[in-house]
Amino acid sequence: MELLGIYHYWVFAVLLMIGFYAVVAKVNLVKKLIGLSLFQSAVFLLYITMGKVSGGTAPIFLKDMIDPVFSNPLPQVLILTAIVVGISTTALGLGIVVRIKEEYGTIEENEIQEIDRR
Amino acid sequence: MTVLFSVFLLTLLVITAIAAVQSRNLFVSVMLLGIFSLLIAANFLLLDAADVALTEAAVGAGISTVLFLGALALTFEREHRPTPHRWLSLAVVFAATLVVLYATFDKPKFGDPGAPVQVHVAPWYIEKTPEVIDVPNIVTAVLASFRGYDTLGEVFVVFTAGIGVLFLLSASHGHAAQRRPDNGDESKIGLRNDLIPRVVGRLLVPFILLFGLYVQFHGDYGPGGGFQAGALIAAAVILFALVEGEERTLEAIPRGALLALMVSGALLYGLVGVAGIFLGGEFLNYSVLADDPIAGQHLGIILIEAGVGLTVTGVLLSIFHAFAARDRF
Amino acid sequence: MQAVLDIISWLLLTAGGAFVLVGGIGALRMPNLYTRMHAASVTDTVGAILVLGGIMLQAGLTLATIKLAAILLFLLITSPTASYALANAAMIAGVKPEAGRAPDTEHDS
Amino acid sequence: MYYVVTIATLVTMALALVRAVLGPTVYDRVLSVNMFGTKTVLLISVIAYLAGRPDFLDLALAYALINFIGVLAVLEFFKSRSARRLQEQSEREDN
Repeated sequence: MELLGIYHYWVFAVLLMIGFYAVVAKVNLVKKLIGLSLFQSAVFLLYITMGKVSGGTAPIFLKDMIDPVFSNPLPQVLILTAIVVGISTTALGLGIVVRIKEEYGTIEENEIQEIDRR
Repeated sequence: MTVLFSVFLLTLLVITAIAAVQSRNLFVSVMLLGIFSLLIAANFLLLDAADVALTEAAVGAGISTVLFLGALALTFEREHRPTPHRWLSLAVVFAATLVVLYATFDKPKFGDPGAPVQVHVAPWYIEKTPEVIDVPNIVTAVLASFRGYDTLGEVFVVFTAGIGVLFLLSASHGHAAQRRPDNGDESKIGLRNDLIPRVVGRLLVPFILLFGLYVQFHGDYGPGGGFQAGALIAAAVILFALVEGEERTLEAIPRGALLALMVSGALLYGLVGVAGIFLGGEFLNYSVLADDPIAGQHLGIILIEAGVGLTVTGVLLSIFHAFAARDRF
Repeated sequence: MQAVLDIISWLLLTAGGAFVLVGGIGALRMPNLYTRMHAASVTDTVGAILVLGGIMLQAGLTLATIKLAAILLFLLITSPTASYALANAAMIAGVKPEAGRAPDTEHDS
Repeated sequence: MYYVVTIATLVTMALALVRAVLGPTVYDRVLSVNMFGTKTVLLISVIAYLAGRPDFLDLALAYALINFIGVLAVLEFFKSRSARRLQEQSEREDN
């Protein structure tokens, strides 16, 4: 049971590093952004995992609840806003990529560097 | 048993992520990202985060796919080159993974009610919400009232990102790209002339809008709120744009109206805060907005959520139109 | 009465689960795109009807039942439309419905 | 009894994921994304009752309404792309 619980954290670690790999190793800029959103999601997962209380339920009062145990609402608030902020910033990144493509004709990092060196 | 389901979903999540990064075809990555979003939303639900799952549903199921596809339509569909220094990067990443995995052993036990996160401020929020704010959804109470400053900041970040995209993509086209002229061939074959999806899409739009409004105003009582509603309403308009075409969407909601939505949402949020000051309270203290502090809180939360919803709708739609106007996809 | 309802709902849920599973196996094992699509889309609809129907019987006459009915309605509208649009797009792109193996012309291009 | 459906749905999701990873054509992948969406709706409805929280059904409703958009966007994209290719071909032949 304890190991099953820690599995959540392991998945967080692995997802984080998959995203990290895409950001550092891939040369394609769109792929980097995909990696960045995986990285973001890993962090979201960590926060929500930490907020879980065993035997708890979603922090919304229903009429017929007696002495409910709630999971932590605070991480949920932070992540809820972060998801929408995440998509807006990803869109900003995509906008930059589109402009780069229009100016350089490529979205591969090393090709852009070659063009810059000329 | 639920933990086992969760473990299964998490394993699928890792497989999806690896496949998304490993594929050289960017479409495949984007589609796998869609599956990733579905899986992580189910996981959030299993971890008791209904509001977060709803947000992920509203954003991940439609809007993020559409934005990535829009960007792909304007750039390339494939990675041109294999990853350079692949083994070096893998080694570095592997070492970093080991470090993070080592760190997880010091984390508090999963679901432990005595963990530092659970005993700091959360019990206070849970205890005080029925007394001070009296809305059933504690997440909404914390989001809109207790931590209104945070949310104000987030709304302005979203606003700024929207402005940034508009600046980037409404710049005059570089020499490399020219807007493809509308030609008969393309419009004949697109979704706009495919009767069944078109009819069904048009049928669904009002229901999604209605559901968006329900999520907006039911946010105090169940999962929902301005962020989710904004994303849902934006998704409805994007669906309309897919089946009816860009021009008709812009006729219905012109760009100026979208800008007005963006600005008025952020302004509404700020003004509610300032109104608190003028009525003798602090910035973003809603208790003074009405004679009864609890009624004031309710009024404040509804106004704030409306502001959030307006801004999010405006920003997401402006971003969508900015990408779509670059080139039809 | 409650026991009868429970048994019916149990049967519906199990049948729904079976259909869903069969659809999944079909989508994985069938030889080409159109057969896979057939397996997935038909069982999608039946599975959704059975599972949501089973839950509805459990829920009784509450707001939840209306929500479930709405979910079912929208699934019944959107899921076949998506399948139709998908098949149509594949046809236009030139994936031919042949018996046997799928043509290997359009690998992810 | 909800467990039977949940497990069946989860296994189906795994199968659909395998199909999405294997391909071979993009349409197979779109098909599995679509399947995944429907399965998620069912899974969420069942989990809502498993957890005794009928208010979670809002989420399933959101997915039932919105899933469609992703699939349509992808298909629209492919259609206009193949149209563009046809047109480029015919232009090349004209020249």
